[in-house]
Amino acid sequence: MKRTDGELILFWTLPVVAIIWVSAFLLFPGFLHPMSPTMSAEEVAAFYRDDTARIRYSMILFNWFGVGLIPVVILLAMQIRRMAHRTPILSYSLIACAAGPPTLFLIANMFWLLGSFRPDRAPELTQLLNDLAWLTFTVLVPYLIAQCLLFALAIYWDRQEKPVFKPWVAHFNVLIAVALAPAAFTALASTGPLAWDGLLSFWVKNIAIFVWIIVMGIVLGQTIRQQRALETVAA
Amino acid sequence: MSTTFNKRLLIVWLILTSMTLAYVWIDHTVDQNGTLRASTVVTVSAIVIALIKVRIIFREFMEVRHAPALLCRLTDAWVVLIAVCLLGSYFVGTAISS
Amino acid sequence: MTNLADSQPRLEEKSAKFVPGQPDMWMFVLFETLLFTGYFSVYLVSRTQNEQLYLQSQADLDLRIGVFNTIALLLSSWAIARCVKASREGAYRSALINALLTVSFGLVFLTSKVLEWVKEIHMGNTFTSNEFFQHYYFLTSIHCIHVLIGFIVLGVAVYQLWSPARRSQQLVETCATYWHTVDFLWVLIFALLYVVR
Amino acid sequence: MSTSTTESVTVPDPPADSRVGRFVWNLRYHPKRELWFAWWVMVIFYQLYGVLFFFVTRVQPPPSPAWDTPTVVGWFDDHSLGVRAGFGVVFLVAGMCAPMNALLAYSMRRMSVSRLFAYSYLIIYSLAAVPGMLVMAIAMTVGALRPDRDPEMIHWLYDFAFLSFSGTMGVFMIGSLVYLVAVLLDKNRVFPKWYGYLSLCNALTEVVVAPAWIFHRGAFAWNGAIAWWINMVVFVLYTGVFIVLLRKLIQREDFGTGPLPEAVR
Repeated sequence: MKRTDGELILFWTLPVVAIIWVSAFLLFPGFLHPMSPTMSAEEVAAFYRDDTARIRYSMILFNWFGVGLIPVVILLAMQIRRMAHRTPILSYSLIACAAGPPTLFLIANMFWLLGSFRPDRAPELTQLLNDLAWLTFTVLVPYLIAQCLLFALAIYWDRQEKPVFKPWVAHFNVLIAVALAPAAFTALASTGPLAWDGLLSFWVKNIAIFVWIIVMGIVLGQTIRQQRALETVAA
Repeated sequence: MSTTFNKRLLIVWLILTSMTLAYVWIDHTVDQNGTLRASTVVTVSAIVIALIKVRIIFREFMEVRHAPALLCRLTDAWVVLIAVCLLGSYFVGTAISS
Repeated sequence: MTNLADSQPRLEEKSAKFVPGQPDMWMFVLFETLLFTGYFSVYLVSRTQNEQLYLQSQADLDLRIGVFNTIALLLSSWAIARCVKASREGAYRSALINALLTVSFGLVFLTSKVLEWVKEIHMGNTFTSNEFFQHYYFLTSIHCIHVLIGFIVLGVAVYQLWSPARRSQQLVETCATYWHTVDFLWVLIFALLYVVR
Repeated sequence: MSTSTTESVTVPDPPADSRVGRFVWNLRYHPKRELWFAWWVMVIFYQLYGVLFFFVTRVQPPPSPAWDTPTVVGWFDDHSLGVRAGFGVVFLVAGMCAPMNALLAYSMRRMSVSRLFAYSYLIIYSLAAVPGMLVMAIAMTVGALRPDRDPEMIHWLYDFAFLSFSGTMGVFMIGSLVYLVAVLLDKNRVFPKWYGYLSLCNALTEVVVAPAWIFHRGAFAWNGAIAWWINMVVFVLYTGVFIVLLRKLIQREDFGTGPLPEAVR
């Protein structure tokens, strides 16, 4: 019997974090339906005035659990170390990516909370905070893209009889990276699919993140279980 | 054995210090009643004296004297380079401003 | 006895040519000098654009303090040069004393520098006062940072000289080369800030 | 610990005829593929960085901090599309920093120093990209987003962007110092000592840039002769040097084709 090293505890925080994220996402009044970049300063100010409570509580929730994904990324980095690579470069790369998205998300989170802190602020200022929040939230993709692509590359290079992950996991990660990419260009349009409330920048990006968490959670769970079974046999 | 070296270092130090003190004399020649006046002669001589001191430090204190020719040339080239840059920027700057 | 045996080839090399310290440190010295030359050139050009302001501000500097600073650093440079010679001859006790002397002269320089800053600030001349004092505080403080790094470097030299187990002549020479650089950079800064008209 | 330590899939010989074939073979089977991948990512990232910051967004060399508000608003009007598209690409590719920093950290793992150095450097430099680059990109993009915004706010975003970019100092300074100590202590001669000393020069540029937080004009402002131009020379030189040195490091590495080293796991 392997002694308790806490790996599974950290892994099982993932569904909890996912549920909290979904609840906070639904609680925030600006996500369903997403706020349009074409809203006037008055409209934005009215939004913060009318929905102050829901904005505050949902964002406080996000602030608490925004970093929840880091253990999972580190678990992936640990799995990369089991792969048939000659250097630790790719696992280092994943570690280097881990803190990026939560940091950017927390910046966005703070701007939202700031906007709701004094809803009677001049509408122009509230709009500025709102712009900063939405833009930061939408463009937090660079590290997620890098993470997916690097992880896919790690799997492609894992040439051994029993690779740690199956090849479809790599293809899936590339697909997610492609789905996340358009959001980087959200500033080019204030209407249409690229705008931050649009099909590509909002729906495709956020659904991709959600699907990635579900799928990678299941895959990672299976891999850890197999690894533990193997280690028990070996020991 | 070491006395010759030490004597040489002491002489070098004395030269460097007296060159530093020479600045005080230069300083007194140009100022009138505490008012500072612009002077190309003072500027150029201050820079030149400083560079001579730098070269002495290179040669004696930093022992470039005993170093291979490459390092000797390189440090000398550097002294010239600094001289060109400093005097160049002074004269070019003066030419632009007037 | 081992010390003597070790130092013997080194003494014979005296007449032969050698690079003092790591050649790598020389690259640093030359590059850093180039950077400072850049700072100096910017200073001299800005100076010529507004000569009256620079001259008036310069009147607030005390040349005597500058001369004292320079002599203190020259003394420290002299001491570290003696230290290198002594350690090359195996006279480690004398080398150590000279290294510690270097540190003390360095501290004298640092103290007088800080006192001068305090005096200038009391006279109302701060970093944001005017262009001359921007350059004055910038050049003196970036040099001061080099002096502080120099104390770490001298610490390495003292550490090397302390125990018979270490005593790498190359490292001592490397440290000395760094310290001399701090010295001659100050010689240039002194001339440019205090004397140039 | 691990179950299989050998690369049991047989490796075919590299094709000799076509360049594309060789490239694909290198990509799949070359023993140093991970290192070369990270190295090329680094080279391409710096190329992109240069093109995006100097030519597309035109934020480098930086415009003046002394401008009045209408001039700043005018600047945003002129560069609006370049800023939004250029920083869009920045948001897309900023993740390339990760393999780059991983390679730099790996070079420290080859040195005879504690692994503390590699991990500290990795974390410091990964963090650095957010205040040092992405915050600027966000502030600039928001500034270009609404030309009809209150000019004072656009001016604030302008200051925020350039000051966060130039004024993020400590992470790069401490990171370079970590590298410096690692290189100087290293007994494996992974990098020459002069590179360590050059790291000190790079660390000092971050001291030199500090007055950018204070001055609106002159040599020490964020576009000044000392705070920007001289620093840029050092930065470009330093970057060029470590790219070349890392290339040599990778060329020197000899993994052979045998069993995988246990150490990397």
